[in-house]
This record gives sequence, C-alpha cells and structure tokens, in this order.
Amino acid sequence: MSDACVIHVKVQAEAFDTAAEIEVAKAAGRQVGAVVTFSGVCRDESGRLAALELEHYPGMAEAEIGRIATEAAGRWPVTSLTVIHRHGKLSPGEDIVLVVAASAHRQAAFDAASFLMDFLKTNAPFWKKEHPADGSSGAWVEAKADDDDAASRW
Amino acid sequence: MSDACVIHVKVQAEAFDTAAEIEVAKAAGRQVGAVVTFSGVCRDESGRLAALELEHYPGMAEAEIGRIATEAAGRWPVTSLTVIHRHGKLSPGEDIVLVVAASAHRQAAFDAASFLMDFLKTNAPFWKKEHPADGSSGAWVEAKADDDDAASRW
Amino acid sequence: MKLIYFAWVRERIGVAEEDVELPAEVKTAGDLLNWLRARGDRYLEALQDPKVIRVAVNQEHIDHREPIAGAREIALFPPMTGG
Amino acid sequence: MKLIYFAWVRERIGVAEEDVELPAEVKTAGDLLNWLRARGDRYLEALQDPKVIRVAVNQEHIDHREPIAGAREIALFPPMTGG
Repeated sequence: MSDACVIHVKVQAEAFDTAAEIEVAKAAGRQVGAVVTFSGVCRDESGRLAALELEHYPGMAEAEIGRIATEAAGRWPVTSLTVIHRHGKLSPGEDIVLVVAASAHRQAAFDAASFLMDFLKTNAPFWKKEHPADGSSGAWVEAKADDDDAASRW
Repeated sequence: MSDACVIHVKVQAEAFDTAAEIEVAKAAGRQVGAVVTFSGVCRDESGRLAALELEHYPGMAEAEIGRIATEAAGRWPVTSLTVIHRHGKLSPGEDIVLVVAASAHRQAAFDAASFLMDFLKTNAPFWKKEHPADGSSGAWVEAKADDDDAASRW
Repeated sequence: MKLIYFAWVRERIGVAEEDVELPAEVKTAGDLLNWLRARGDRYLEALQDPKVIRVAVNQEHIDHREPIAGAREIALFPPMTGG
Repeated sequence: MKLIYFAWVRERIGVAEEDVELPAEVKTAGDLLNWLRARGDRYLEALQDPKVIRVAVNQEHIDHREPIAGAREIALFPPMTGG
C-alpha cells in the first residue's frame, strides 16, 4: 500500500504555509479524493504563557518522523503524507506542527493523520518549555499518560 | 460542551479559501490547540470523468448541515465547526466540501471532523451526477453501503 | 401541499415541483408514495422501489411510517451522495 | 562515544554533549545510566529516576535492556512532548 505514497518531512524554525502544503498533497496523486490536515497551535493557557520553546534532536527528529510516516503509509492507502514540525520559540496562536494526509478514501486520510499525531506526541524527539507571561522562569511541559494511551490504541 | 462552539455553515457554488477558514477557526477560541480540516476533492476516476455536478436542496442543505454540526458540538468539546459544501458543476481537482474543527484537544477535533463527514455523506441533501469525459450522458452516483456503516458507528 | 423532487426522482417524474391536494386517507410518507405511484407511469417508474426513496417534511428527514400532517412542503429524493 | 543530552536532562547535567570512554562492563542502556549516576551529583540528579529517561542509540529509540554496542552517539532525554 505504501508504494505510491509521497512522504515529506520538514523540521524547521520558520512558519509554514498550510494552504500550499494542501495543494502539494492534492497534486501528489491523481486519485486524491480526501485531504485531512492537523494543525497543532501554541496556546496561551488562559493568559499564563508568553511563549513555548521547542527543543529538538536534530537529525533524529527528521529520522523518527520519517519512520512514523513510513509506518502510516504501510497501514493505510494514502497517496501523500506531509509532516512539518517547528522548533524554537513560538508565541500563542502560532502553528507548532502540521500533518497532511491525502488519499482516495476519507477514512484512510483521517486515520493516517490521527496515527501520525499520536506517534509524533510520544516518539518524535521534541520537548516543550513554557515561558510564563509573568516573566518567571518556566518549566518543561510534562508528558501525558493520555498520549501514551492514544498511541497504544493503534 | 456546546455552549462556546461557533458554527459556520455555507452552501455555495463558489470556491472557498481553506487557509482563511483555518484562520477563522483559530481565532474563534483563545484555547484552540488543534485544528483538523477535511477537504473532499473531485476526482477524475482515472480519466473517466470530465466533471461532477452537484444538485442540492436549497434551505434543507443548510438546515441539515447545521443540525449535524450542532450534534457534533454537543458530543465533543470543540470551539468552532465550519462546513462549506459546494454545488453546481465541479472539475477534477476542485474542492467539493470543507470541514474545519477546532478544539483545545486533538482527539476532539479529529472525532468531530470525522463525525461531520460521515453524516454529511448520509444525511445532507446533495446528489452527484457524473459527466463522463467521452461526452456520453452521465449517471447519478449511487450511495454506498460503506457510508451508512461509517455513520452508524457513532 | 408542495411536492419537490430531486436528482433521478426529479428526472423520472419530469417536474421539479408541483402542488397537489392530498386526500384525507394519505396520512404517512408511505401513504404518499403509494398515492403518487397510482398517478401514472412516470411516478411509478420514479418510485418503483419505495425503500430507496427518502422523504423530508418541512426540510427534515422523516421515516416512511411517520405522519405528514401539517407539512408545507414534502421532498422526495434518492439516497444522498454529497460530502 | 558521544553522549548527547536534551531538555531537563541537559540542564541538570550542565552540558549538551560530551565524549566518554565506556568500560567494557557497560553493555546495555541501563548499564550506561547506572555508570553515569556514579559520576557525580549532577548526573545523579538528572538520572535519579531512570524509568523516565529515554535512550536513543544512533538516533533510534531503544529499551533500557538493549545493548549499546556499536553506538556512535547515545542520547538521553525525558519523555517527549512535541506535536
């Protein structure tokens, strides 16, 4: 099922253009009938945060995301999978991550995108540190047991 | 759970701007952490089709989509739900439908978007007629039992 | 009472909508389908397999067993294929 | 052997990476954690709860029981919080 799947992985500090990525996904296969996107957005946690800082493991971040996407492409009949994950300091409202899954079938696109997000959360080497709005020194975000549960259902 | 959810429903012949709709969804709540979009795209069925023509029931189309979205807003903690469904003659590659679900939580956004698509397929009063590339007179697309199954799982 | 038809139901009946006076014994959506089938070949062809015909009263889906009393408009159409 | 640290593991140990010579008896990722904990208070503080420390060898996740033979770089870090 993965032979025709185009996989794009980018790890970058810069913002990305979601609309342009959707167009790339639509162009990747002539039989694309469904495109699902997931955008993860930096929240201000009810005004508590000025920013989030994302540390990552260069090299492994790209490799691990590529492994997760390859696994997804083997499980579902998707024509393209795109993952863009940002690092560095991000303000509330900014995009952190984008996943785009394109397929002939809507359920495959939904499942592949949801699978990618669950495994990005638990397996991609990124760590978030909070920068509080009150100027105090921030804490590292703790991993959630929920996220492990979400990944284990696949 | 639905009290803070903003619902937008549009039924139109014109193309829509997916990126602009994502921005509206992000702006609809201060605690948006996840935005899921679904784009349904007109396929050419391996070159067989020149176009799809979508007939709809004006008035009921908007009302029924609104009912489905209200149901979704009651089931998941979403901050906004947007559904845009086009009608008229659409060429391969053109968008037919867009669903945008925004939430603090990624699973709620995925589930609400997937639920909306399943019920749009089975309950929204739209009908697709094929316009074959060879100029012959086209047939109405038949409803799929798969789609009823997908809706019945919720 | 306004009747509206869509997709191949509209094509087979040959009109998009019409006004009709329903007799008192037509109480449910199923009764309406039977009454229409007796109106002529075009109706019979359009509605030959009642179980694939969907009915909406005042723009809401109803089951064939439900009453149509109070309807301002009733729409008949095939299973939907949008999305 | 290059060791790399991330997030609060890096902050607590106080360096982002270092080169070490591992003794022959350090065979698994778990052995490495124990050996590092004996190197001083900063290591002990960073690695005090080994079960929350993730280990990657040559940029792939491994379990603490797995061997580290052949590693060019080994990374230690807390559970990930990306996405």
